[in-house]
Amino acid sequence: MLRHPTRKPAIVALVAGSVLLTACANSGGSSSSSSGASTGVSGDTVTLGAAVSLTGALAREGILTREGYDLCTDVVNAKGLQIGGKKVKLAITYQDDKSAPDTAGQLIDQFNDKGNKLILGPYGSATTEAAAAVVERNGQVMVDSSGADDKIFTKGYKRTFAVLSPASKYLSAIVTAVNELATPKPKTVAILSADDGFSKTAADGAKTEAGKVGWNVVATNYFPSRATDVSSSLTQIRGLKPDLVLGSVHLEEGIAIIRQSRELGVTPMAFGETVAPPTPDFASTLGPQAEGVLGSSQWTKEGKGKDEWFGTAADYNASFQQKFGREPEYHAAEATAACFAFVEAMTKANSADPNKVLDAVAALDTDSFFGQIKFNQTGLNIYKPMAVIQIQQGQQVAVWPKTDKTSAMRWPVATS
Amino acid sequence: MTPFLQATVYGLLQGGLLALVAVGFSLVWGVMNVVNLAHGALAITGAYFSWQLHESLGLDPVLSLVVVLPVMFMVGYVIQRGLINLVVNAPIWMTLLLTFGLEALIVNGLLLAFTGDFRSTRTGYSTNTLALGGVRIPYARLIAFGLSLLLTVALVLFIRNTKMGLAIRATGMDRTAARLMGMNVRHVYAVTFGTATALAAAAGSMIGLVGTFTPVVAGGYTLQSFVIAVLGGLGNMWGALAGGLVLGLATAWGALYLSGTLVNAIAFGILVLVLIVRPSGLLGKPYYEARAEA
Amino acid sequence: MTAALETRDLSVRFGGLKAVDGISVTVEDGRVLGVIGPNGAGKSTFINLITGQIRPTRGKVLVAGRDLTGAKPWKIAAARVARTFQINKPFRGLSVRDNVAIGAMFGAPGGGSVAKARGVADEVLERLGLSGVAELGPTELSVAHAQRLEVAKALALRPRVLFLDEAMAGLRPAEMEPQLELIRELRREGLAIVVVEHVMRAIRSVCDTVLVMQEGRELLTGPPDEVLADERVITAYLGQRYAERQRAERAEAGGSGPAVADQVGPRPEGETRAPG
Amino acid sequence: MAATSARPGMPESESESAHPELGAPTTGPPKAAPAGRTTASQLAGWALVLGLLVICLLAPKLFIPSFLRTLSAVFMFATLAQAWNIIGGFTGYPSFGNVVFFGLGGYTIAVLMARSHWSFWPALVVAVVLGAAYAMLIGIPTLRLKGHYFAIATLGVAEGTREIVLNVPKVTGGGAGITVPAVGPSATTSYPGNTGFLYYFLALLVVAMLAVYAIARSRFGFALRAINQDEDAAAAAGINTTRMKIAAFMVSGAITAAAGSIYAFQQVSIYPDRLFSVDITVLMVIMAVIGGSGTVIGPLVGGVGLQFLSEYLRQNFTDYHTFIFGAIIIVAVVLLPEGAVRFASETVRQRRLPIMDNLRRYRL
Repeated sequence: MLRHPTRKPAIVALVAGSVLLTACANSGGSSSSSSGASTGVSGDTVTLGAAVSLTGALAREGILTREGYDLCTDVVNAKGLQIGGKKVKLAITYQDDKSAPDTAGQLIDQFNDKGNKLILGPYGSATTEAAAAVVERNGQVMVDSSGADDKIFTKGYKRTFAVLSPASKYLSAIVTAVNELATPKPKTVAILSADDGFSKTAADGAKTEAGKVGWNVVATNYFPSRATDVSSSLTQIRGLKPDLVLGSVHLEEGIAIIRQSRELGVTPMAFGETVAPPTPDFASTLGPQAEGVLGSSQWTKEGKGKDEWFGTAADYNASFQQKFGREPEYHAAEATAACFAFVEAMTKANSADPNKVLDAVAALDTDSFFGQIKFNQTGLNIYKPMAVIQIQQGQQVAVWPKTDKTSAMRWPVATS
Repeated sequence: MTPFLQATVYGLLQGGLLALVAVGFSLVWGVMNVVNLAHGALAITGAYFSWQLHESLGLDPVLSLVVVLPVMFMVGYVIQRGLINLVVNAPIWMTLLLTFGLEALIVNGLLLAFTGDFRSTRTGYSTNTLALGGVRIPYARLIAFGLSLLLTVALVLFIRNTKMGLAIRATGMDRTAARLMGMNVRHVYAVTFGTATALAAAAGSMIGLVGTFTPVVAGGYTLQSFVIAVLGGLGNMWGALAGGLVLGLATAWGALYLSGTLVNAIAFGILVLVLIVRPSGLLGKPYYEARAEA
Repeated sequence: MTAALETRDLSVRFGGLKAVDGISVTVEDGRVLGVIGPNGAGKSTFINLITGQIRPTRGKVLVAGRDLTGAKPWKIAAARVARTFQINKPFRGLSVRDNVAIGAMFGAPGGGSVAKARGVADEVLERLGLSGVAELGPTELSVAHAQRLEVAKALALRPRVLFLDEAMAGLRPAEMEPQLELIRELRREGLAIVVVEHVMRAIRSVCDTVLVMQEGRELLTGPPDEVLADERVITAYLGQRYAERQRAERAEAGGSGPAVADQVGPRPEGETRAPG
Repeated sequence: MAATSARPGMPESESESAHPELGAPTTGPPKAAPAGRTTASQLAGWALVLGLLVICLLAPKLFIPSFLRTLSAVFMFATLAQAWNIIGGFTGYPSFGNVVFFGLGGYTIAVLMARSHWSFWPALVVAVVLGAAYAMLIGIPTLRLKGHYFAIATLGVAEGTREIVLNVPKVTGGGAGITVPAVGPSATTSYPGNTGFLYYFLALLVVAMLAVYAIARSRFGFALRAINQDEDAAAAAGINTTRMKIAAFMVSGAITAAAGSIYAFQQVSIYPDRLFSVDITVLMVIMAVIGGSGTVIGPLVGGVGLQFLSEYLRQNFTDYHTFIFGAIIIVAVVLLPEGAVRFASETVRQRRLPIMDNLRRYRL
């Protein structure tokens, strides 16, 4: 165990040097092969860059997002994409951002160097925010599929567009839906929220909305993001006997709220949660306990609207099932929709040149399986409503907004 | 009063389960001076094992331990004998790094094998609770708690009353002496690690019974094991149980009366405080070696 | 004149155990105090109390009249009190020269630059005959050299009080003589020296006074020959049964020579050699 | 004991203990050489390092933007590894919470720039001072602990500090993060861009390298190595061990805080989960140890090598990279327990690969 400074400095420096040089040389070399930066079309392939979380805390949702992107390339290539009068292949190159924002930013730079000017958003608000800043600087274009925190859209970015509704709408949609559909109407509501940015924004949105419709918010309670034990928060609200319990959560906290409520005897008229109920794991994990839970979703298979690539929401549902053997959840749908926005814009612009695509995306006003898509100045999809689903007989069914396809909301749903 | 009682009961039940996660961690640390960063990952491996048996054979998670315990014991035995024994004499950060690498390997292996989907072992009694006045006690958690106690007692008996238990204690106190007395230290270490792994896997099965899991939660259980092991005193099995209960209570009460977002801060606050004020843990004798200065 | 080292009623308890109990000694400049006693008598703890590794629970430590009770080890070192350790504690990553230089760098009053300290180290190594191994690592040394290195490290502090904790352990008789000569030389130079030893030949040949410890307490203090012949010392050292046997043997032989033979006494490694 | 020296590399022979690091260090060097002697070969080595620095300074001309960013990350991690090396490698106190200074530095500049409208440079100075001050604050109690206890205590401090940052959203933005005003009218310091940050990180790496180089041959460095080898003997040799350990922790904390500050500015938006991530600490330790902890050049080798490796794996093995990285760590720990630098110098010295020696060294 030598505790000396450089005992064999020449050797040591040589090692350090060769490592550094090899690395420099390798990376320098590989970069020279990148091409097609100006048109975005290399040969007869258009390549979109996607930094998604395949490892780390967001791995679960990141993989779902990738499935949505994969379905998009499958469908588009099967039908054939025409740009500039010739048939081109749509490809997506994936990189793992490890659920870390700085890595996401770094990956966007790497895409830029390889000529990938068109970027599909990562999963999650923090990574999307980091990516958006880099996209703006590099003159790339990004369609965001899942970064919902409203903060992203207050920075004046001109090159990031989101097909989805912002975080503030996630939970307030349930308030609106319940107020519209329920009899008797709830008078009191307790809001439980994780303490990350996205969840807090969603909780604030619901609080505001609840005030508007005249409900009494009896408690707003926070717990650590990704907690699997929320019993203390539930113990606190149990005595308040709220008519409605709303959770601004991810999947694990969402499951914990329902499960531990049953254990602890918290029995409101109903539970409503963001993000968690539309995920298949939710119903499969909770079984009968999941019955009647309301959830907000970016997309349901009962949604209106259709497009020439994916057809209606029901058609999308079918093609997803065919590829993956199960029903899609909204994470996949919004990912496909982001990809769709690029495809539509490239077709309209008849080019894959980033600036032309940027203009075309900004000017987009089209119907789709995801609903109508048109972006405002800040990059948000102005038409996009949230949908509300309910777990009924183990299946998620759309209950709001009202269309001819939606089912009736069961109310109240409190058991035991 | 009811919220307090409810939080207390729940905290104790949760604490008992955490104690079962931590007891093996504490054992390995106390006997071999190895801080096993892969401990949580081994617990979650047990959770998947038990879950898979339930899914494919319909085996109850408690019954499945008959299979899970011996298999995971062997897994642990092999890991120690084939890998950790190679660096057990190295400066401590080497074993930390080795087990960190092991954790990355297991967690990502599980991700590749089982995806990141959330799992839960759902049984007929998952949803039932026992109501005592205003206080409700979920059966599943009660079972997990009971199993925790049972296995901790079994471990204590094993260590106190068997020849192998004596060997484990002896090597933990003085390896050279143990070797001179003819003990096969490599084997003893491997048995220790195997036992710890089996206990972690049992805890994992119970985690699946009372809640949800996915590979990436492994690190969180390792961190909690740190807190409990330090709280209880290293290698002290009753201490681990006490440490788990204290941690469960402290976080339950803290979340009830302070803020739900403070639970982790409370846990780590306790950890640092105990280390500085009483590094021997709550039940341990003063641990002189813990300090650089008297 | 104040003594180089004085302890008054020095005591420490670990829980219920009185490891050192009320030891008072005085060591003048140019004098050597031997400390003997069976294993566990508290000899090393006694040194640790003086040199700051352990804080006493009672009593006083005075170095040249200055009260240094419970001071940190480096404060004691700065007061020019140096020690060796029973179990050698070389700095394994450093060369022999740098091992010694550390003491000159930090221990000597005012300290010194790295280069200056190396100069001091070279002088000390030269004096102890270790110049030839200055560039080696401490683990490459023979036992004799390793023991000398410990002494060299202590001497680099330019001490006025020197503690040697079993500096003869593991040495062959031939290797012991230079070490003993060194102690005599240092004593002539005026150092106050405290020697903890199991090797009775060493004790007899260099000590002016011997303190016998048993279970933390002072059993006896006096000139070496007197102390080593004392019945209580023999009993304490060798146990009741052996003492009786030896008494019988002595009666048989009619001799009255020194009772505690050279090199008897329990060895720290447990390789106790049977006397006779 | 026979009158021969203990053979190097055979630590378990005599003084085996169940808790090796609590007792004597477990192994010795085959041959200890004088430290701090400037020789021609050393000068040549450093000239080579300097030459590489020049090449990397020219990197903006040579390489493409994303490589600048990758290189920034490489420099940052090498710096962090070097900062860890001071407390972990030289002093022998394996901090598993060094990321706390990184997070503290990042949050200091973010809060000062966003809430108090400071510009970057004065905020950086405050961050560095706070990093050192916090190291002192937590060092006073925790540096009394040894080995694992110190590692766990610092880990607890880091996790606890993150929780505090999460729980004061009015100041730090809590889990929602905080955004440094880097562009637009509210920007207090113009955003330096990829090239700018490359220089910032490179400058910091140079500072860290020089600091460690200077420490390694100063009295301070000798004191730290002595403490690492045997704290009792160090104290008996007159070294104020408490003060030296705290000083080492402060230097480590200050450098790490500076890295965190630049990182936060580069990232613009920062979140507690990332800035206090235990993964960053682990990377520091891995890089320092696999490069060679306690050497000047090791953390640089480890930082550069591993960061490029992890980058390469991520780009080429999208689904399996963490899995492979974990396996590589395991193999590296087993085969290169003394680090790449010592492995290389031993290979040259013995003219053979000392793999078996390494395998035997720490085996039970």
